[in-house]
Amino acid sequence: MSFKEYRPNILDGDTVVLFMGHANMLSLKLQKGEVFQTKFGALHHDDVIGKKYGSKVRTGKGFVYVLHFTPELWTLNLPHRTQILYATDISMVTIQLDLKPGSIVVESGTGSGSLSHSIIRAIAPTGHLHTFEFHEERSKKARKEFDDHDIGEYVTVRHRDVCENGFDLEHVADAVFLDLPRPWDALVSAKTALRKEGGRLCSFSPCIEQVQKSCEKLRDLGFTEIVTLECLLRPFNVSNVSLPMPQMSSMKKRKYETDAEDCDGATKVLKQPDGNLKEDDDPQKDEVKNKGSETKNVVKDEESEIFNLRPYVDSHDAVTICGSNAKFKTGIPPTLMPGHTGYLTFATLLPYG
Amino acid sequence: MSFKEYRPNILDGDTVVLFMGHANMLSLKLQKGEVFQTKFGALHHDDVIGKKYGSKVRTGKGFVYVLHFTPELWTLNLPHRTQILYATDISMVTIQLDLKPGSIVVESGTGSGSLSHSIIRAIAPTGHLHTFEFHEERSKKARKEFDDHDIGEYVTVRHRDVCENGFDLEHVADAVFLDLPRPWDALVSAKTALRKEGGRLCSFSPCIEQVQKSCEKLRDLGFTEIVTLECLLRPFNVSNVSLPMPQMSSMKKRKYETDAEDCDGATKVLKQPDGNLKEDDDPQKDEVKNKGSETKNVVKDEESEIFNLRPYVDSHDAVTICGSNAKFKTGIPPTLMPGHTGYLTFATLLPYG
Amino acid sequence: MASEAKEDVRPCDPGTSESGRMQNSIKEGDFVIFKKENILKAIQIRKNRTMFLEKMKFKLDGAIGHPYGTMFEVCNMKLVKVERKILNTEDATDKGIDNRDLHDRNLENQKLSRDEIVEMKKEGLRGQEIVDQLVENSATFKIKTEFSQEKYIKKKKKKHVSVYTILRPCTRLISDMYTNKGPARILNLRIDSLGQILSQANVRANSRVIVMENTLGLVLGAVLERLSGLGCVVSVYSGTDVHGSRPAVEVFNFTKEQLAILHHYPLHELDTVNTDIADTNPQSINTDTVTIEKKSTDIAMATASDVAMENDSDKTGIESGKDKTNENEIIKDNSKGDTTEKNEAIVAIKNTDTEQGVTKETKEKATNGDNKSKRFRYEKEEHSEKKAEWRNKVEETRKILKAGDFDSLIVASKFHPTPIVMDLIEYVAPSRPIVVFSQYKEPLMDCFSKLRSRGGVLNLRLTETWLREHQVLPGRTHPLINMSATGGYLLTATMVMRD
Amino acid sequence: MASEAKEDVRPCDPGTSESGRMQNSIKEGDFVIFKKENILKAIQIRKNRTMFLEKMKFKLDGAIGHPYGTMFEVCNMKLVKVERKILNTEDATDKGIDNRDLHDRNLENQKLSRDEIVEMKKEGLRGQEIVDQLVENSATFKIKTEFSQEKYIKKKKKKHVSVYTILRPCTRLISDMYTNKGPARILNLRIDSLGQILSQANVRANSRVIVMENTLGLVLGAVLERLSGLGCVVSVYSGTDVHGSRPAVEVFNFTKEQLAILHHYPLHELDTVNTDIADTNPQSINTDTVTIEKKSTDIAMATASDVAMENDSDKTGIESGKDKTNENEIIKDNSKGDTTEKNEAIVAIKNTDTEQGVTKETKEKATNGDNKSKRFRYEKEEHSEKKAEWRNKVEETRKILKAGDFDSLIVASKFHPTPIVMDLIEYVAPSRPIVVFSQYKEPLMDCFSKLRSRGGVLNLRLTETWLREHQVLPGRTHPLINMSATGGYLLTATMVMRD
Repeated sequence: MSFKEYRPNILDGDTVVLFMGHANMLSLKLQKGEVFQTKFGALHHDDVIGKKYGSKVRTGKGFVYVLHFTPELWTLNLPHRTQILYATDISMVTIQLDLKPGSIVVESGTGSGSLSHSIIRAIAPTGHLHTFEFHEERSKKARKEFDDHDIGEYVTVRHRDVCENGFDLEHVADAVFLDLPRPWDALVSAKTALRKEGGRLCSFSPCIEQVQKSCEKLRDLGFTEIVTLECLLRPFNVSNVSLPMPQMSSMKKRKYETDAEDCDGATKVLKQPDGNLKEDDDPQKDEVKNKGSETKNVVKDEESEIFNLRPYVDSHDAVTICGSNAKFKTGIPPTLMPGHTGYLTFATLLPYG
Repeated sequence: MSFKEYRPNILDGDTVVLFMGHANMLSLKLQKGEVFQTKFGALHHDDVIGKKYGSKVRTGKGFVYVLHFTPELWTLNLPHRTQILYATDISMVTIQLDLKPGSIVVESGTGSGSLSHSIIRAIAPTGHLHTFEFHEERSKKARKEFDDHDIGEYVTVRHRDVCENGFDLEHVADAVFLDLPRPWDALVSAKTALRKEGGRLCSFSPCIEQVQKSCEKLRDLGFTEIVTLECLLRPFNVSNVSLPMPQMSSMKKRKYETDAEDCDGATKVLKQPDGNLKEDDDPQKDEVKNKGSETKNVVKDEESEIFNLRPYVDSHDAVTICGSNAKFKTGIPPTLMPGHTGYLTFATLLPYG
Repeated sequence: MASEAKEDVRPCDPGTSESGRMQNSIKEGDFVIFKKENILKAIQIRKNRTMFLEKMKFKLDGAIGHPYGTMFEVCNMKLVKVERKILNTEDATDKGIDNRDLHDRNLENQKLSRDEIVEMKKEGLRGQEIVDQLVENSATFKIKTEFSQEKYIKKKKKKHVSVYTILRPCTRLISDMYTNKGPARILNLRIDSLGQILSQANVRANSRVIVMENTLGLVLGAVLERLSGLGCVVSVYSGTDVHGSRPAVEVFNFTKEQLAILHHYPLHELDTVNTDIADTNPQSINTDTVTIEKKSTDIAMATASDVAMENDSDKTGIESGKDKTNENEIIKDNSKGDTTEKNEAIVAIKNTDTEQGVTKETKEKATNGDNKSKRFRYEKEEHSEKKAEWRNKVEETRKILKAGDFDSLIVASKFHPTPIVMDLIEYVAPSRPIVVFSQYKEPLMDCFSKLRSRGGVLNLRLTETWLREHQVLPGRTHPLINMSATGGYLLTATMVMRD
Repeated sequence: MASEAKEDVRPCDPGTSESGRMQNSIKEGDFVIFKKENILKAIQIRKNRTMFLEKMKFKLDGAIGHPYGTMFEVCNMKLVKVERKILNTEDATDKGIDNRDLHDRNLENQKLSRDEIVEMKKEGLRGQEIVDQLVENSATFKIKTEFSQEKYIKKKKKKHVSVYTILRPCTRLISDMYTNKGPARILNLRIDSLGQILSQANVRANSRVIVMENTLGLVLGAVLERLSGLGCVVSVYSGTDVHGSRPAVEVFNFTKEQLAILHHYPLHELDTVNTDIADTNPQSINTDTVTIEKKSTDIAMATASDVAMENDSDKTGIESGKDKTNENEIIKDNSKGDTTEKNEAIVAIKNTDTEQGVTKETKEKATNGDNKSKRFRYEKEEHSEKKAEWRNKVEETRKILKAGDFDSLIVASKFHPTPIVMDLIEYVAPSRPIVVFSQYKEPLMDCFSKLRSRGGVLNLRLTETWLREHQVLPGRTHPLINMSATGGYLLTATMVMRD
């Protein structure tokens, strides 16, 4: 396993993702001869080693998929040493900091390394990440993780309180990322770390008061294009919904019922596949259920017909009537979604000096 | 015209809404013998007077609809003396302040009376609104408007700086609404205005700093259930969209083209109606166009078929293929939507004393 | 900046008038709302009635006579008034985020065991006393920072102090109650959407409103609250709602006079509103043979209604598979009971935290105690009489509906709304608003197109709203880390005369 | 809180290494971005080239040799370097709201007439000097509050000081450029969606990526930027894009080496990627008769491609009626020109504020000057040669595609994506991500269902993102009063082995 490149076959010692349904993944380090207990029974490491990444592997009572890690999957499955940044914010940081191979980036704090993996992905193999962590323990664990993940060469991990002691870097960085309780204390040193030819800076803060102080300091230091953004992910559960047609006449009732038989094929109720792992598992299902807010009338999309181009004349209807039901495909948002992670403040340092 | 009740026929002296397409409405006070120039030609007031509300009236080159005012239409067409609250926030304020007939409400400032009309709608005929305005001119205009609108009896308009001099009301109100630059200065007096049996309070502020100060003061004064909300309206332009199918084979091309002829009827391009006023005018169209961001491939929904319950077997498809096009109905959000109006802070005063 | 301002005090200023005000104290028979942060439960106050709340069991008697807004603690299975000062668990509590600097969470070192705490509760110790004991027995409390001490106390209070504020029900609180419990049962209708329905439909005193809803009565009750006994409401109900019953409406504590403006009309008779037969012989419509005896028609109708109900339920069952919802069972249960029973059902909805639990408890209630015999008597004696009464009321409502010229139409239905809307707009006067709510966008897009094709409808608009709540605390202000991702969709429009 | 911390400096730390860095100064031939607040325009620097921007006309020569990030003012039709201190129109400007206390807006009482100001500009007065004159001649400036004075100056500067920062193009700026200009032309792909595409598709150096896009090259350019010449990109293009040209890609200033990893493949040949014929005789596929002479096949193919293009355009014309978009015309224009011409087209896109204007100017350019004869020559001499070259490249790409095992698939197409996705996923290796973007939700719902039916796809997810910008100013912090209501929808998934 490597975060530098995909490897086709799973090797002894690799850390892999076991996929057992969405929101049901875990990270496993393989070791010859070992056995791991999943909720679907025992998984023999030896059954995994040597297989291609993306393979389906038998467990005692079912099967799991074994996936190659990506920074996104890592973010979902990493050991939390701190609060972490998630994929939506990470992708915004990466694109807004203009990261590309060759970029020199400064990050503080390293935290659980969630963002670090994505930064390294964007800047390798010619760039370099200088990441700073206040806690020694975390800093050591991050160092080890980067090495284990085959990306150690692209990152320098420093244990250092940057608010107190600065970054100790002079005009080397193309971009600086700050996730600190008091980011404004690190801004002078951040400016020094940025190249004189200019660069980009991002500060992530959960509270608006932190943002206010940071923006003021950024303006004082001559940063321009200071922009504060929030980015929220709204997922949709794609479902086939059948709403009953209203029975607006006692007379018409029987007719509807007869009609209904004609289109039973299109209104199958979800059947569980034989295995425990449903390949058609969809993002929100589990969550929605747990929160007791499952909406009614939802038939899972289980159409078995293969893809075909079927000409059909009257085609613009969002809803079609089938017997006593109105049927349509829709994307149902979950009851709850992330409402806030933090404010992302970006700024540009133009060339100077 | 009255904001107290609907009147079936349009009378001389009524102020009415002329509807000439969405986002193209205006307010007109009728006077026998007068002529008003619309962009569709002259409208003779005499052609309007005596008609039923909701009638279509000829103008020189077309026609307009004449509508009865509601508080929502008023909010869209009132003379702006200040920044105003719009319908989305207003409906939130009304429901969160527990307004109903009989409620005694205090409002400051009166501003352009946008919210006042909705408050009065909710509390009449047994409740009363005490509204306070800092500017004498505005206060007088509001008084006259309420009288003209047949709701004068439900409202007391006071010209007064409530931050300086308080509301001068003791334990009479069920609810207080504040839209002031420094709402915290009015909170002590607002508490005094609320009944000792308790009540609800709302403060509307555009900036978070105002909210922070207000919340602190509310906590100090013993208010509970302090909640700050934002409510944003996202409209959808309902449209029939035809996306081209990709031509993934030079061989299949001719076949697609033949198919396409079968369903031409379903893919009509928008035709302008003969009259100038399109009844199927939809909310965002004008705006979207003006901003130069009209999305392609959108065919307006001009299906002439009347409503019918048509049984159709394969019904769950969101998209149907018609010849060389994929067709579907969708709701297109505008390019721009209101991103912020203000924060609504609500609080409860529980009984005391 | 007029320092002493002129005041335009109107002669009719009712100012401090208290006329028509509701009594301020909790009395027997009132529906009240118990509230503790996000937990809201409605119950009708009855002497000696036992309530279950957060795994506690207690009598309601202690609340009677106290003003609304009073806080009570459960103590020895009774409600005891609490002074507000000693607790303030609610405000100034950080609702999440930025705990990155928190450590040592497991180092509390509490000398009291969980069993000892349970024992203290059994002995009737009040929550505050338990918290005091916990502080006393915490090895680390004294070495905590002031901020940490405060946080510790708040956390413990939240866990051990069961203090509820008893509030007078209103649209906002009833909406909050259903939303916090699981908004699927009210079609994911969020309070901002509900507020917009009322505004956009121009609901006010003296309005004549048609409502077709399946939100357990939340929308209907909200409309009735805004009318307060002035105007007219026709509630169109489907077969599943026996005689149009709506549990949430009960909770509003409407007076008889306020409810007198409410008329029910069955959905499956909409096709016959305008038939001539209905005018001449209102009892005989909706059957194939017109010359049928009155009484038997009534029974046939009633039966048809019941059957329709069961069929509908079955269909729902087929469509949603396992999702046979509890509210149906409760309503069914209600249909066989009297008013008291209905109220019990509402309490039952609120009594447990799991949906499964509701069903179980409701069933227990239905088979237990003296209610059983009551229901039996009712079934025998009042059945046909009630049916006849209901039939007469439907015929009255038919006339009201037929007269048309309604001021607004509100549809918030579990059914596909288009046919309902296309039918009911015929009874709405020109220049009047209609509002259609759905938890799904597609049915409203369909309805939008059909209305546009029909013509005679202006200002067609399909919208959704975003509702975002903020934590506003010194130095810790940010939007809440979770938000509702959907509050449903609204279709609004204005009717006009057709060519 | 280590005051002097241990540092784990790795031996391979490149630290201050400058190897492989781009030159920092603007040079002839560079594409650059002119930026002034929300106005962004891309142009290729050429000596003596005239640029039109905000109704001004000027030469670019003055920029050459200055570092990127330098600010320039237009003065006497030339670019003149400006010190950054004197202007600060951008920050600390209140972007709206809470003007309720503003009055007297029309009382400015400016002695200078509009004509006089125009005259001053003609005379070559710089913006700052004009603002100074305006202040001097304002009757009310001196009696304003300090805050109002500041606001007045900022407003006037914004209007009269035409200062542009010249920036090095990058994905962010190019995305901003198209978005501010009218995001419909890039399918309403907003920067947050673009950022997610790159992340979710796990794009990185040494990746092998298939891209099918109709975002003028924005997505393709962004992918190439993240690869920086390492890896492999197959860009599948439709008939409307002659030889896969993508205007935005030019703006990135990729080196020849960086572009060497880019391969083009025509959409309408996807059906023949795996045919055996292609293996044995790559030149003769896609015709009914296999035994056809090589050269004529090439021409036939090329013609077929051109025809397909025209048919596609026609169809688009039919569907969207009047919406025949400008970018098509520009691209068509490009197809007849050389590289210089293409660049001109990009400038033209940016040169005016109205879509109509673009068309007009482009046409003028196309028919004017010495470019004409160049194009003519090109058409005569290079036509068949280029076609043959192109054909060979397609065959090369066919082999690459056929080899399969790509690391990701990105589709951001103006076509219905399902058939494209269903075809191209066959070339993606297991355990690799795919990302499909659409400005509409429905095509992605369709694609979602089809992928689920197919199987071999995990973690299917349909999402949209909300992007909200905040004004953060002392005492005036709030979200911006306008926000983008949509940035498109994303379907993401992971491929796995099928049973």
